[in-house]
Amino acid sequence: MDLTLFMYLIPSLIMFGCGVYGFITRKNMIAIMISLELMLNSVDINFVVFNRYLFPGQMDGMFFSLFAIAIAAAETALALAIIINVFRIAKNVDINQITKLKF
Amino acid sequence: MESVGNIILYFIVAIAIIVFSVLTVTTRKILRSATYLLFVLFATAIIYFQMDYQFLGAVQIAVYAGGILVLFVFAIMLTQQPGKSAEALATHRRWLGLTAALAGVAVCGYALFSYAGFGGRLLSSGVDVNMEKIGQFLLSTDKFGYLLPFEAISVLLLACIIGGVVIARRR
Amino acid sequence: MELFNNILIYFVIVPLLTLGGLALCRNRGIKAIRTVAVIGASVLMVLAIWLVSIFLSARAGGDTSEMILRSDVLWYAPFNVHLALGVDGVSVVMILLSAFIVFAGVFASWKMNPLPKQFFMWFFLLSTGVFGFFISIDLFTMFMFYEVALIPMYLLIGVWGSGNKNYSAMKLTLMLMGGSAFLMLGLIGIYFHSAPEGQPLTMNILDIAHNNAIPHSWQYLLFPLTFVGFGVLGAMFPFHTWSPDGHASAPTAVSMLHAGVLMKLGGYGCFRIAIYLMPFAANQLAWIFLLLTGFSIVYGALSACVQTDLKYINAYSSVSHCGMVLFAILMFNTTAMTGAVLQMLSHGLMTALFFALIGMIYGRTHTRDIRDMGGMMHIMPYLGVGYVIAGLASLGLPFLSGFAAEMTIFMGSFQHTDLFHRVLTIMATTSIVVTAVYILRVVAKLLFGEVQDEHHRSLTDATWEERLSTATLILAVAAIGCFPNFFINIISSSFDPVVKALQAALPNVL
Amino acid sequence: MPLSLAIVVVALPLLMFLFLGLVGVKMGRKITGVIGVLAMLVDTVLAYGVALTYFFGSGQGQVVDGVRQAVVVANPAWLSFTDTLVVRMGVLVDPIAAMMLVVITTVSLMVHLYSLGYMSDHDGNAEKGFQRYYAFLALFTFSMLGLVVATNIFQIFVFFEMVGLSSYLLIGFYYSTPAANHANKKAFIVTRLADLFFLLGIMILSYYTGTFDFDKLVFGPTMSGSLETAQSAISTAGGATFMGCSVMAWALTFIFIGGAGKSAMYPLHIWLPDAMEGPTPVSALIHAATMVVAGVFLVARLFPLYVLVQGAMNIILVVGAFTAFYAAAIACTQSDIKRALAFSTISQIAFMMTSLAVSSNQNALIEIHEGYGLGYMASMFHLFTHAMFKALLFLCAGAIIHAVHSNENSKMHGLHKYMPITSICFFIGCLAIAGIPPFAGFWSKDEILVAAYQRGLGWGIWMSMVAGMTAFYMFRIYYLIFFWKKHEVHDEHHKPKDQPWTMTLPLIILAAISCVAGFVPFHDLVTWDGKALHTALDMKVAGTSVVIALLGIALATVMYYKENKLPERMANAMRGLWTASYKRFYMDELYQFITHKVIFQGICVPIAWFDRHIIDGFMNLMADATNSLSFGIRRMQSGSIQAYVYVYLLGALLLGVITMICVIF
Amino acid sequence: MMDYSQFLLMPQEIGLLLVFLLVFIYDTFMPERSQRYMPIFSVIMMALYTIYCFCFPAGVGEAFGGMFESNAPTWVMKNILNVGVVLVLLQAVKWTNNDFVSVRRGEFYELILLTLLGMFLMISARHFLLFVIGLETASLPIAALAAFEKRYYESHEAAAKYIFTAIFSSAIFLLGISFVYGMSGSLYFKDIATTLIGNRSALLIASLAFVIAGVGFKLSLVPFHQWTADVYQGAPTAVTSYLSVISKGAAAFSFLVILVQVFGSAYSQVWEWMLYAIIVLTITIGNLFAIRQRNLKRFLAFSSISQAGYIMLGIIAVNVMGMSSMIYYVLVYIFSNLAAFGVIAAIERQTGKVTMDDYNGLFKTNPWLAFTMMLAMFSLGGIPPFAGFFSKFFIFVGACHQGTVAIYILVLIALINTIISLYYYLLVVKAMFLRQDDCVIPTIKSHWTERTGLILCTLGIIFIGLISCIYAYINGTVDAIGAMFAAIQ
Repeated sequence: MDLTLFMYLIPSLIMFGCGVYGFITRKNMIAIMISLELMLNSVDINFVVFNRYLFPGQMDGMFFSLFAIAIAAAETALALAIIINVFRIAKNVDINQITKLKF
Repeated sequence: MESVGNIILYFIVAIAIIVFSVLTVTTRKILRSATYLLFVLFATAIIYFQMDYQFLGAVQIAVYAGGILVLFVFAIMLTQQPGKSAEALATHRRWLGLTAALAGVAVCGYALFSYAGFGGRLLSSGVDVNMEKIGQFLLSTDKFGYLLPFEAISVLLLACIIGGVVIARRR
Repeated sequence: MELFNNILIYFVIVPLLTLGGLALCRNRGIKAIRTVAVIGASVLMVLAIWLVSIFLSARAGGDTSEMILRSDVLWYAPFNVHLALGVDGVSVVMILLSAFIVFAGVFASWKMNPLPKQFFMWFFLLSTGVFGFFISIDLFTMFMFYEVALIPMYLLIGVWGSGNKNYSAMKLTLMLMGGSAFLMLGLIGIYFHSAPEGQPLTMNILDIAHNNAIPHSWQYLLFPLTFVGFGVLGAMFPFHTWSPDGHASAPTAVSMLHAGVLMKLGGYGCFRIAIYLMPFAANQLAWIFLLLTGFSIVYGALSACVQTDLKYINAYSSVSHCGMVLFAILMFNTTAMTGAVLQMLSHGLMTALFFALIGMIYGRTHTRDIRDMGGMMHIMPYLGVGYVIAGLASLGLPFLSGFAAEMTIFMGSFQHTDLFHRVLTIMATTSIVVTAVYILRVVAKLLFGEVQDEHHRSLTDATWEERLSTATLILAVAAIGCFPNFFINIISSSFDPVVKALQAALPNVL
Repeated sequence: MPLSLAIVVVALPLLMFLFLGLVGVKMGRKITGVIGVLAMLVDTVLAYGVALTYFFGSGQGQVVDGVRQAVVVANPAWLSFTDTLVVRMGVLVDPIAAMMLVVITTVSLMVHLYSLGYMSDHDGNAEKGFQRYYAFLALFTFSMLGLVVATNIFQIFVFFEMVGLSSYLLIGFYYSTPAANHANKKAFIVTRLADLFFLLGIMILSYYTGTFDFDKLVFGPTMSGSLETAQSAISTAGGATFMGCSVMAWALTFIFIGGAGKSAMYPLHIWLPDAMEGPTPVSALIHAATMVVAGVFLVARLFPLYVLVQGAMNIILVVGAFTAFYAAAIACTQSDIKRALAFSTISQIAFMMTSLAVSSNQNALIEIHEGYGLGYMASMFHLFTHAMFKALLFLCAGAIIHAVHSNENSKMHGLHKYMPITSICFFIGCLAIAGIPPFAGFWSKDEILVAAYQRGLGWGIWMSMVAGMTAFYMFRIYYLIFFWKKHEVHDEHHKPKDQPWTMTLPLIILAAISCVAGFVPFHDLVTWDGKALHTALDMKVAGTSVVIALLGIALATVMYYKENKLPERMANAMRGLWTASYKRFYMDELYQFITHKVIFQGICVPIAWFDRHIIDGFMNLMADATNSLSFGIRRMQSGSIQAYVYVYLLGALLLGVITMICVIF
Repeated sequence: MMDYSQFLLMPQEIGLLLVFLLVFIYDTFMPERSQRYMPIFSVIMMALYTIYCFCFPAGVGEAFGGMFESNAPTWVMKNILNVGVVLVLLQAVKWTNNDFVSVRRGEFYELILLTLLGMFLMISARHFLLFVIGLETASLPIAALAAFEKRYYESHEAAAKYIFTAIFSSAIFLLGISFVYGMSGSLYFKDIATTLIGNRSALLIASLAFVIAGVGFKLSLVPFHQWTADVYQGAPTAVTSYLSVISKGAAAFSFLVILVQVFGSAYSQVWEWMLYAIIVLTITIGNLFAIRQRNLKRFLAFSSISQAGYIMLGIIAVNVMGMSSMIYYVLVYIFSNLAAFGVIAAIERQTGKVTMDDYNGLFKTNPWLAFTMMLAMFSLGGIPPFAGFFSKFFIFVGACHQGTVAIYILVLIALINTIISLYYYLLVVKAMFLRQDDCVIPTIKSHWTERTGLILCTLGIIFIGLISCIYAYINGTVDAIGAMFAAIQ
């Protein structure tokens, strides 16, 4: 049995799907952030796998993942800060609460 | 032909990723969710190791598992409210999420699996990914050098720091 | 600057200077405001008359070029947009018309209140657009001035209007802008087919016409766009509904300028752009628009018969008369087209006169419903006589402008060899009876008969500025009616290129 | 006297109009009237001078080889449609134009003079609007003169409109009264409808012949009526037909309809009785003597064409003959004297039309026999005499109305004692119209009857019968006004009496003319081809017509001279007929129905509704639809991030999937 | 290996970084009493820097192995953004000096400058990693800026909505890039373009869809737009104006670069139609939503959505004319929209009123503000002789230059939509000029900085269109890189 490219893409895809599912279904904003982490993580896997399987000569994919992790960290930090801020003013982290601006 | 150990490792990792991903987004307890995420991240790191990108795997563990997840836990602690540890899901929301996720997976899956260029590629051996190379690429200004993004991301991080300061200030 | 040696540019500069002068006036300095406005309007009038004399002497001097007083300054090089000026007979008379109406309009809005300064500023912006449109021969600048002329309407009606003004102003603006949306696409399409393969594209109307490079398939697409685009402003059925509401709500001078000049932009554009540049499609598709316009002539007249608001009557009458303009333009022969321009002149002047008088009457009685009025001839004989004259001009009495125009149209249209066109002409001709019906109905109800409201007895006749305003228009109406050949001589030669292009496009027509 | 003075004859009233209209209103009332009269006097003198010069003067070359030629005095271009179709404002003097100059100026002068008195109250103070009145009279005179001297058919059309306008203005002189207000509208619109056909006729005619000018349509190279020219004009049409008839027949019929409108031929006559709401002198001038004969003049002008186009001529014949009878029948029962006179006018004009129409001949070109053109001459003759005596009758009626302040003959009766001069003048007028020799009407009517008999016995008998009716109804009116019974005087201080000299003098002058006008040698002077016509009094016809007229007068005398029950009994005996006649055979009601119920309620109102609710409604609907769509989709912006993301993701996926489907499959 | 002279190709970025540092130093180290001059200081520095950039054009060429490109259009685009930022900062001066935000005003200016730097990177990036970093730099701090008005709940909600959507969209975008990488093996635009020639696979289409979604988020194209209105409404007005013009302009330019340079070979049949659908939806939906808005900021949000659709017309044109028209459109849009936001900000700062009904009768009390607002509305609605007319006309011409009938139909749809847009722009004019109200906004005295900003905007609105050399210059610069459209298939 060979470990083909696709075999690594499948878990990555499912991870992405789970992220999407989580984003749309969770009520807790932190849980939503967690879902987003799943999505970002799955993209990293894609890059690495593509790099390693298809274009092993260069390390573009690897570097991209490297930077993407950093970006994800920055995003998460900022997002969590905002969530906490919202918590301070709204006293909870329920995403359904922040729908005052609409229509 | 892959070594059996690799294959077994792969299956363990794959199943772990799938199972814990699902658990991450389905569990009702937020802290558990964070924990499952940790497992997913670890499993991802293992894939990186398997791909011979040890540096990346290390970064994954250090930054993600070590940094981000701690942030999450802090955030969870800060926003924890007594008696409100569990969240209930509205059913229609679940259907929405399911359709979106499935549609996304289906479209991406079809696109990926129908692409002719990916078929039957195997892991090539003998790729040397050592730290020295990584360091040189990271600070090179030539093609495939990453000095500029390296500088740029510092700006990004600085911006995020300032942003964090703005948000975190009481007033 | 070579441009400033051309008298034409001053038709844009003078209103703009007036605008600037008005801006310098104090808000309450009504005297200064009036003075500036009158000076501006008078200068325009003098310029227009001078222009006519220049034109006549040029033609008499053997200048047979299609346009005279040409100037050309490159503006937007990437699109080959030029500030290209030039006039032929049609533009000359349209400029004359505009100058007259601006002049009369200033006096008609003498007592404009509130915010007279702002009113006159918008008013002169509008006239800038109008004059700019008539002097330009570049598609882009034409279109620009066209829209410049449209938008002040919104505020002029919205702020200074009466009745359901918000609704009317919005409706008018949106419908006209809708028309100009079609127009814009049409113009862009023309631009991209303006020159044969390999030659630089151009926006200059004359060049496009001479290149005659628009493929037939594209003409089918672009002709309706441009024609409808201008047709909306020309109150073509079924895009005329802005006109009754808009006119009913507009203040006097705005109604005058709008019905008098702006609606003419539509007819002018139809022939100068739609027909001249796309003669093939014009020949092929004319029948559709002939049916529409022919219908709207009778339709507008019949609708006018049952209206009770003075301005609505006039608006529907405008639908009928402007329908006649487009109808005649679509007949594609020099006589009918000349008639169309005469009709533009005539309709412009007499409608302006009508609206001026209606405004003056309304300013006194505060009603425009003819059922509430009567016997005005006793009370305000000057206005009454003016109204009768306007009415007679409208129903086409000889020695007033309407007759010469309508007869030229009917005679010209009937010269068409095609039976279809002649039958349509006969249909259109019936409007002269219906016009008589509604005009006389109004005159009888409004001016004659018993005084309906005893309060009206204490009303006064026209003031001096009102007299001046109306007298100017009446004189112009009579001048056209008495000396039509003078105008026909100016106008008719301008149609030779258009008719030639039409003939070349389809040799078996005409 | 040079013929070019004809220009002055035409222009002078125009100047007077402008002067009186612009300056006169600032002047005193009486003075403007006097100025108007004097100007008209000058104009009349000039017109007579021109006419006399034309007919009898020498050295101007009007008669060449026994043919009296038309003279074009001036012919400037006014409105150029194309190179060939040019409307000119010319002055043409030919027999009928010269004759009309005389008629118009004469009657106009009389009316001008008469109005000085008529338009004043009993103390001699001029009415309000006096200046306006004189201005309008001058305008009318100008328009009518312009019409008759026209050099082309379009000029006639132009002045048709102008006389229509003047008529409108003068009928509506008392614009405060609803009746006048209504009547002038009606007059204008009905004649406008006719003018529409006139215009169509001109359009067709000019399209096929390529000209408006009479010298290309009807005048030969000798500048007199010429069948050859007409034939060549017709042949340029090349035998084109429309719906089975030749285009020339259409054109000429339409042109006739135009004339019929002005001349109040059935069924376009309905405006004329109502037009009597105007001041009576106006009725005399416009609605009896001059404007209403414009139609006759028009047909006469195009006579050679009509001669050649049989179909159109037959229509004229039928319409004319019918109208003559129809109007006479109505005139027999009217109680309003002006209306009765109006119907009389209609009937008499129909006489003229018929007279023109009987001239035609199946083989006109082939055999031009001696009597050919008699109808034409008779028609013009009758036009001339009728203008005089009908103006006389109207002016008399005006004097009576001025005296008793009513139009109804029930308010009159027995005025002979109070107004002897008026009575005599009226009597002369009645004799003239009844055709009693030697008064003017006899001569002209006799020629008409001769022409009718020449055309066919049936036509002759028919017209003779109408002539008899004419005598009857005229004397009925006369008796009812001046005799019947004693006048009831309501106010001793204001007894009816003969009017001041300004009003009486015109009566006397016109009565005198009515006496002698029959002796004017029309057959020498006014013929269609300019050649003198040799006629002799046909004693058979003359005799019978006099007998018939006398019978009519006798019947009227029996019935109406003294108060008796006979008229009532006769009316009761023929109740239906009498009422129908009194109600003018319900034509007004029919028109009322068509205009108000069918056109106004049935077409205009629905169209206006359609415009507001369907066309405009559609535009509003689009706006409303956009608005409500905007309201409807606002739920899309639910405020929930997850919904946003859902839309975002599905949007992206959909975009991809649809493109995949399009590109790959 | 290490050739630092390549940094010389990016003088604008480095200059901006310098300005940032100066501002940062001022903010951090200057004494408290001189802190209130900090906004003015930043404005002046930024203005000086902008003038400097105008005077000294950046060099033309590629740096870092083709990762970064500097050429005339990028230089122009960055300058345009600089001008916009100067105006934004100028209008914000008074606001940042109020008691509630003065503590954080330094951060405001710093973040604005840093995000601008991110946008510069987006514009010049010819490598996806650099592009992503630029994109994130340009978008993440805006969440912090949106949360700037801490006293208002809306500000926080806006920030939360923004950050979540932004991260989600960046995830989608990264997924798309990963697919591209999988197909081509490179992240350099040029390399990708050469390997993608003739590629019509489902993967390419999917990746294109995701890339469009990712950038479409920044441009707020429908259906990636829904955050826009909420964020615009909730964020402080200064931030909203920045978000609506500057970041949109940068995104539009880089969007064009990506689509043309990377996916140029997949134009016909693939992203042509994707954009087609998006443009139709964007313009229409934006307009439909805008009709009913009462809050002016929210109203301008939807208006900006539909404006983005018009900007896209310049991209779908794929020719020099379209691109230069697009840049020009952004320039005009900056002036028009900033004029509108300037008026809103000035009024909001003093009265706190932002709904259209509050503006009833504004002309009576504040004629100049009302006049400026009217000009802005006319310009946005494309009324001559204001600049908006020219930009709209040119962008339509540019689109039609593409030549197919389909594009004509697209332009027709856009034109019909201009009628709707005119309707709602006129609603504002109507409120100010036609309506009367009892509680009219009192006459307010605007700060000189606000006034200067508004006057500059007004001058821009009036003269940018009439002075033809501006467009001609842009066109000339784009002409220089016209070769890149040759790859379009």
